Amino acid sequence: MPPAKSITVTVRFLARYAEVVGREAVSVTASAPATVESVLSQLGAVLPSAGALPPKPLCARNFRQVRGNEPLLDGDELALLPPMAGG
Amino acid sequence: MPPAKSITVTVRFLARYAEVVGREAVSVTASAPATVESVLSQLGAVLPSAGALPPKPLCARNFRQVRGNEPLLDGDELALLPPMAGG
Amino acid sequence: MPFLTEHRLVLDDLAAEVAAADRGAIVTFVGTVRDHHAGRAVRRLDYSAYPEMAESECEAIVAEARRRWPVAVALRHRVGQLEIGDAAVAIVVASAHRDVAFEACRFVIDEVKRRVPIWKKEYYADGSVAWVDPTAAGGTVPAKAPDA
Amino acid sequence: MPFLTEHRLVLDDLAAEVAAADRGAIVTFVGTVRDHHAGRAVRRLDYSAYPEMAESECEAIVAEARRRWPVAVALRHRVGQLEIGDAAVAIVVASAHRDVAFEACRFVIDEVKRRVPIWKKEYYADGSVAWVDPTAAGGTVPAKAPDA
Repeated sequence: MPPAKSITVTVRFLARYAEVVGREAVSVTASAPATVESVLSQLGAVLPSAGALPPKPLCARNFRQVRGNEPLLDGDELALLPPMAGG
Repeated sequence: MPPAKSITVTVRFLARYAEVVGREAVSVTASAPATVESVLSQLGAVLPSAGALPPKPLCARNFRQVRGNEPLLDGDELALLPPMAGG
Repeated sequence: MPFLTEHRLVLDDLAAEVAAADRGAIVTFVGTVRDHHAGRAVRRLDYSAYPEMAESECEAIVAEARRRWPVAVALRHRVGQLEIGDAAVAIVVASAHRDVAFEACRFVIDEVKRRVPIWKKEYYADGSVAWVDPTAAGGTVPAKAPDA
Repeated sequence: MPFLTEHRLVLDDLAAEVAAADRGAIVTFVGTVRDHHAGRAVRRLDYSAYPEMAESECEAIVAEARRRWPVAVALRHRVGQLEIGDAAVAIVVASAHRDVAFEACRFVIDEVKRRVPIWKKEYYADGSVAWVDPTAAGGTVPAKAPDA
């Protein structure tokens, strides 16, 4: 089987970011190989309200915090996290 | 009124020291001016079992820890304290 | 999902989880909801989490504490609506030695604040609402009104 | 004489003494009776104090903590007969900031151990009895038998 030419990831918006974009998640299809940054750069086209988010938000891939150059695979969950305020 | 020629203090034995000397307190009359050390040095004459105590125990005068050269006045309570083990 | 809870935190229950006859030192930390934040009177708070990640981060923090020190650790964080004075987070660390218990407890609360994805929305006495954001000027960012 | 007590220590009661809506960080220390000491199996302990001095030292320690840090402090120490697992000492420190609460709690337990005149007599599984003495080789000094 040849490598997939594109991947689909679920982008999840947490807390304040869900308020900003008006929803909790969106499905984004991006060309492979994809990274956190490449998916983020395509987010505005899928969901214009995401333009109001900070350009480099804290991100988690499959529930672990990652940097912008982290590769993403088909089926991943990419979460955008406002600065944490627990405790 | 001339200064008193002697003072009487209560010497109190705490915890293990009470076990060692076989009682909890003894009254000691010492010549004035007196210090913790001068009273301790007369203790063996009043209470022979006190000879089994350490020569320089932790001492408190009227419920405050003091050194050997602390002056004692008539009516004071001098307590001999084993090393503390609270908490 | 044992670390996040919508129920009131009871310190004695957590302590019972880590108590053992050879652990003589127990240090706990409880963070409660304050009535003021950045000079504004707070009425209540909503705590929300990214639950799957919050659970796995809490688990990792506890595991790391146990790797670094000879301790047992219990940790709980509230989510949902909290009132002033409610405990939002509770940590109980038990060890044979108090040095270690203090260090590990401090480590756990610092890490919880640093990396567990939990957020709070504050409802003020004047009717306004804001998200707590330690990186923002003033410590908050305005939120949509509660009914919006 | 509020610092020494013959009654079971209840952390929640102590916490209630220092809780306040502007104190969001609560750090507690509890020291419990361990089942072993210096390699010997312990059955129970008797805690005794020089009560007047213990009370005044506890008061001084709490006053000093409050002078050094913006904290509220509750402190209790058990005296009398304790069983394995019983809390012998409990400290609750509340503050607006967790740094300060941790520091002050640590200070209070260290000072209690250093200067409050309290002693413990350990009753071992083998029937022997000893006074705990941190300055002695082995950590204890033999005591008279319980019935002597």
